[in-house]
Amino acid sequence: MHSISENILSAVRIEKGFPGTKALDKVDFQLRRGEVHALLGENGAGKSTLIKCLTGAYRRDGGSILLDGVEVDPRDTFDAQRLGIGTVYQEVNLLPNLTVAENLFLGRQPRRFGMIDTGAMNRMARELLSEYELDLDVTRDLASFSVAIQQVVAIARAVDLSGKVLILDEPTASLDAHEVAMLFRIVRRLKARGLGIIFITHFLEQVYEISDRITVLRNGQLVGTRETADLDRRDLIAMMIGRELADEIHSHHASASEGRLRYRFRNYGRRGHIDPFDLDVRAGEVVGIAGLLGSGRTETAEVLFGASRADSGTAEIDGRAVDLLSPRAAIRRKFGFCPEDRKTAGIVGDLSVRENIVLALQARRGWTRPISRSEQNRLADHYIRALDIRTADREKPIKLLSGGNQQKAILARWLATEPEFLILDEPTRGIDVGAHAEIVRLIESLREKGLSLIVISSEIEELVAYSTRVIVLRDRAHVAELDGDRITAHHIVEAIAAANEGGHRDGDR
Amino acid sequence: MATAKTYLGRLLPQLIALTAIVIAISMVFPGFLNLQIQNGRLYGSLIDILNRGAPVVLLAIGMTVVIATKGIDLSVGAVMAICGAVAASLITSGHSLTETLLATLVVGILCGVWNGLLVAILDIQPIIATLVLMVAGRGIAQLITEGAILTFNHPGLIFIGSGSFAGLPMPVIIWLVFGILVALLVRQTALGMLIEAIGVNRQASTLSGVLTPVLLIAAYVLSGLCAATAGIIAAADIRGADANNAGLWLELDAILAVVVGGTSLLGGRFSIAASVLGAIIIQAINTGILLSGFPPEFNLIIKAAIIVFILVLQSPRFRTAFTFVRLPRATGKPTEREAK
Amino acid sequence: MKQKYLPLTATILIFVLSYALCVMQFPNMLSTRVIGNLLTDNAFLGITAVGMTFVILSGGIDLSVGAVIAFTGVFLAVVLEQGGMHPLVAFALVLVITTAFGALMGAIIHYLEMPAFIVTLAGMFLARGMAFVLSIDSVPIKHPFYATLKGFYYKLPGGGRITLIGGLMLLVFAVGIVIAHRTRFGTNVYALGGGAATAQLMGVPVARTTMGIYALSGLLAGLSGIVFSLYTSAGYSLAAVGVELDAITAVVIGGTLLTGGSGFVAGTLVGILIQGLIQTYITFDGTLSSWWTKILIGLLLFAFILLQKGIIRLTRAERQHA
Amino acid sequence: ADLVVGFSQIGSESGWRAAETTLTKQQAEQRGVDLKFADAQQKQENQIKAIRSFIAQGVNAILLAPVVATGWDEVLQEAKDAEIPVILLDRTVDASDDLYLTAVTSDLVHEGSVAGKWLVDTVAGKDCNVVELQGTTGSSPAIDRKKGFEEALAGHDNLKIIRSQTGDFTRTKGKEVMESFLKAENGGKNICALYAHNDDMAVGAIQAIKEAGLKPGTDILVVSIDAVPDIFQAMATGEANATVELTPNMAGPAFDALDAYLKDGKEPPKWIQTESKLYTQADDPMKVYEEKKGLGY
Ligand SMILES: Nc1ncnc2c1ncn2[C@@H]1O[C@H](COP(=O)(O)OP(=O)(O)OP(=O)(O)O)[C@@H](O)[C@H]1O
Ligand SMILES: Nc1ncnc2c1ncn2[C@@H]1O[C@H](COP(=O)(O)OP(=O)(O)OP(=O)(O)O)[C@@H](O)[C@H]1O
Ligand SMILES: [Mg+2]
Ligand SMILES: [Mg+2]
Repeated sequence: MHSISENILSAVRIEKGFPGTKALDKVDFQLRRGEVHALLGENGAGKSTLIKCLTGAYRRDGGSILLDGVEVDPRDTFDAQRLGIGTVYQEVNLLPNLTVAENLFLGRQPRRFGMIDTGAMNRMARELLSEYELDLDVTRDLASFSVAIQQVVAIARAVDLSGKVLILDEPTASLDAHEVAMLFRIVRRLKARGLGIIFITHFLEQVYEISDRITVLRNGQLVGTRETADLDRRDLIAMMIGRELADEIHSHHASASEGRLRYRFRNYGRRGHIDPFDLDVRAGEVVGIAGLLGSGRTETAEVLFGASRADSGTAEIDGRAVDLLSPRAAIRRKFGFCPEDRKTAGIVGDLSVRENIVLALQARRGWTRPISRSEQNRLADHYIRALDIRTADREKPIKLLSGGNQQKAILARWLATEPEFLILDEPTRGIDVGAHAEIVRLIESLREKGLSLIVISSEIEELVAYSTRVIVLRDRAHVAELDGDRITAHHIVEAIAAANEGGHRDGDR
Repeated sequence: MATAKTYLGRLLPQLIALTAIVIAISMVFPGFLNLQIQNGRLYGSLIDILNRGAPVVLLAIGMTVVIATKGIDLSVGAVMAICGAVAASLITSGHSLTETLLATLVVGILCGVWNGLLVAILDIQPIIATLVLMVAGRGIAQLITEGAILTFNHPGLIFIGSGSFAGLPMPVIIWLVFGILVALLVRQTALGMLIEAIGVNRQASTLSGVLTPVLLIAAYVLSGLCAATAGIIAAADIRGADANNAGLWLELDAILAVVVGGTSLLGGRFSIAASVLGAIIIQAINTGILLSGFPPEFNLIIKAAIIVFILVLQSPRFRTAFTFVRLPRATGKPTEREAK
Repeated sequence: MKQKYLPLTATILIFVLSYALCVMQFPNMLSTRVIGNLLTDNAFLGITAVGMTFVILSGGIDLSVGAVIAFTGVFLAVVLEQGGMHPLVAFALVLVITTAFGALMGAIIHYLEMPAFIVTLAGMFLARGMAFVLSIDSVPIKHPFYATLKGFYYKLPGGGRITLIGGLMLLVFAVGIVIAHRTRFGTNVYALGGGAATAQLMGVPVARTTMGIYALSGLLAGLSGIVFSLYTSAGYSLAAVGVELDAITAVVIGGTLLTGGSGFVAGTLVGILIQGLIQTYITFDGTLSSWWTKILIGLLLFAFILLQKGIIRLTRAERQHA
Repeated sequence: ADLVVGFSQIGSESGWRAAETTLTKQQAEQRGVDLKFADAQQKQENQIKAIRSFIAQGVNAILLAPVVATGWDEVLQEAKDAEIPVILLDRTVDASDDLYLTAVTSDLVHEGSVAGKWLVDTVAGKDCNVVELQGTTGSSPAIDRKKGFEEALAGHDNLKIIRSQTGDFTRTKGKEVMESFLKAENGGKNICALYAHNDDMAVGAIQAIKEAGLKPGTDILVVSIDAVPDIFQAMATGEANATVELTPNMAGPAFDALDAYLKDGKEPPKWIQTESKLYTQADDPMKVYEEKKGLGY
């Protein structure tokens, strides 16, 4: 019963090339009124590029765009917004130095006598956010809120802007289940109002939960569009990666480790960031860290790595007291740390993939002992192959890689240092199913090699899969520890929920 | 071989600009390309350009590294004045040439350490941190010379300014050696890459274990050292330390040289060779103006026009517009003019 | 109080403290004369610093303002004395020219993706060069209208005066504050400073805003040039050398980050007053040699920055302990 | 001290200026005057600020070495209203002369013409191509010294200024510009004389001439203005030919006039002109050098 005329947005033979890459090769795409359309594909398939072409953020090389059957040509994102296309781009794309309200209403602030009516703007902002169960001080700078809250604000802004089409490029990557559920409620409401919604994600459960149709891209080409109901998971994955995925993430957790105790943190903490905690990590152990957004997971990781200085407690490695008060000190002890915010703390954008991969190793060796170019090439090629980093070549500036591939390159940076203690903060965020499985496998194999790992993830299933122990955080304190058979999704959720009994969340931490 | 090719490719715009300017000047002034041997050294306008450009070349070498770390060093002109004054006062008070030179270089290094500490440890914005020394430094230089031009007659020190070696004026030899040493230092070790990493993303570099504060300080120290050398040359050239005018506004010329050399003021990728070429281009413009015989009130306008022209030719937009002669709207990136 | 008002508060605090210290040493510094002078003498610097604040907030820099001031003065002197134009017409004309000049630099910065530092440096050469071409001599302006304008002032008890140009500076600051915080343009300026690429994705008209910012800076530099020509009754091509650095310093002392995106127009006013205070103090002291003057200015600049950092850090730490 | 005098100095851009400052301070000390010194860092606005501060402070008199001739009416009027006499040093201003007590200056145009006249007399009718090193573009000494020199040359068709560029009053630029003059004029063979607006540029140029293999003072005549110590050394070795003195002791006559005025109410003449004395190699340059050495040049 869907006819062509029901298409609210259609893109015909969109082409886009970058030097060395054909990011989009004559891609067709149709979005119907009142549907949620999942746009899927591996990292670097061209999803974000397609979005950016549709919204005028990139100039497309060819093809045409029809909105409501009329050919349009948004020249920039402002144009697209005027046409009623609201977009959340990949990575948080708001301005940290503006207030929440200003971010929400940038470019369309309510005015009185030509002046911005700040009072009205703040009121509207509060109203808008109340739909998302957020009660923030909207006059504070966005930067003072957690990544997750920023993400919700970005979504709220896009939804508010979308008169006809809403585009969400991996909006749920840094959200927890609660926020995802809330987002989906809003998406359903918009859908009922007849909007077309494009949804990009790597979480297949979410695809099946919310989407009506699925379009898959691979290597910049259209693989096909299907009704979600008619496409089972295996076929979908096959469409995405062009082959069958060998084995999906196994859901039984790894057996408890017998390795010797290597890392001992006592009363470790930093005032105002994370309450003092005790932590023991054995060789060959993966300690998963679970908790709600802003519960202090990232802060735990940063304190352990010395990225933020611990102001209480002691650290011991193999029974000897050590100080880990700077990243360098930690790296000297064979620590590694993949930060959560890869754009500001991870990638070194203008440098090549090769240089990004060798950076930590080189830093540890010191500047007087340069890694020879051929060795650099070997390392880079090795990890590009091993982690399947999709890049035209190793000399491409890393900022030009797709988000997921950047993440893999940073992982490679640490693997190259052959660490013994690896802290991964959301390592699978924004990574496609195939790569996701690979990273989970990688974590397991690192553990088997005797490494100690700490992994932070918002995906509880994933934590269950590889953790030998799970620590649950609440309000910047370690509140529960699960091991052995108690590591199940159910127990983790329960521990978090117990923590969250009060149900307060104001984001104003 | 492939690297030699990319290397040349990197320098191509600067080489083209320089050639164009040289051709333009020799059309206005035919004797421009003449070179002859006189008093045992090469003599001619081309040599003058290399020779007169020495201070800016040296400053640009240090400035390149500082800019690569996303910094800027406004104090180099003042440091030149300080170091010239120190050298002159030491040599006139009877110290040996070696002592004088070493002490002067140490003073330059101290200036760099000061700037570096402000930037790396106190976390003051580079432009302001170095402004402090820019303002106070000239005062310090004048304090040393008491406002006068401190002249000296030490033949060894004078030789640095106007002597020659292997047919080339000493200043040219010095900056050639300096440039090659610094280029080797940053490219044959890992320094270059680490500095670029800091300039692009200081936080990520620190998290990767790069010793950011030390490298930042080192960059300003190098800049101080270059400025000290430039200061010695400038003083030796006129056989006196002119605290009031030595290096005055040269920091702007040095920054300009770095930018003409294609290094971004936003930090990251840098090329010493390109900056040296940039400095030579600027000196060629200056010398060309002097040779042209226009009245001096036109100097600035001519300079501005030529620089704008070169920069427009180099601008990424202009270049893409030329390589993709197709629709100009089919350019590659979104506006990646990240303002930070 | 919000975190972001900290630098501003710190600056104001420092100003008040140091003024008190000065008055303790030289009671005369409390006279209305000194206060009036502080406004009048810094009027042209203040006006151009407002423009500079916008430029720096957007993450840019404008090195051309000093040269534009000189150009404006020479242009006015030449058209008034040799062209016989009425000053008001000349003012309008020169403001159009400097605004267009600023907008042109903005356009080059945006469309050719060239760094502001260099574009405006070339702009500085060009503007000063144009001033030289118009006249290398300093040209006195004897138009009676100038005398009329200078006749407007408000006499304070104790011999001080709030002059027309001092008042104009305060007005420009007031308007600047309104533009920065109460208009879409103002928010867009902050947005650019927060990240041009992000701002672009969020639909900020980057081209228009960039041109607007530099046009505003050009306009205010022109206005500042008019004020300067009123102040000195002359046009001189070597005037206002290095004013751009003074303006940048004032902006930064006022708590604005050079990386853009954070700061206040009001802070710049305090920055200007602090600089003026330093100078007044040095003159009152009157024992410093030329070089000690420079060294002291540098050291005081350093001390202010350090104090500001210290206050901010202390307050932050306290907050975390609370 | 019972007499407080404010002194607004331009800055310290040259040795000559430093000497003027030194001498002014010396003179004040000798007379027991409390001198309030303000350095304007070459900026007129700073000078105006300084004068206003002096007025606010209530000094007894003000010495002003104006950076530029124009733009002083208002602030001088303020001083007059406050009944503080102002004495101008080394340059006059473009304001009505009842606004200041007197001006102690040399005549910049006259200096240029003294130099020009010396050259005219020295070449004695022979053809001579002159190159000129100007001061900072737009500064009044540059404009006036050029004008005076050209006036002296007028009517002597044997003398021709073939090249004229700015050397910014500095040695470095003087040397650099002279180098280009030499290259542009056939290795210097076309040049018979150099006229520099100050001695510092001449000193730089002399080095350039020597490095080009020519003999300054012989192959190329060198005449300049200021009479700073270093040029006398050059004259002693025959490398420079003549210089016109601009005395840095402007404060002496100024204080004399001020004393007379304050004590007896005696109005000094509006212009106290200092001598523009010509020194040549015949004037025992080493002796003059020794005399001037200690003056803080
Ligand atoms: N500005 C650019 N310049 C050059 N190449 C680019 C640029 N932007 C993207 N690419 C390349 O285009 C391809 C598609 O990237 P895109 O960001 O669209 O992938 P994606 O499907 O969104 O991946 P992910 O799931 O990892 O976000 C990649 O190979 C990437 O390297
Ligand atoms: N008061 C605050 N001031 C500034 N930043 C804050 C404040 N509170 C939280 N943040 C920011 O919010 C982030 C989230 O905090 P935390 O690290 O505790 O969360 P998390 O559990 O890792 O959750 P997630 O990283 O998924 O948001 C922190 O990294 C910190 O940058
Ligand atoms: Mg993407
Ligand atoms: Mg986190």
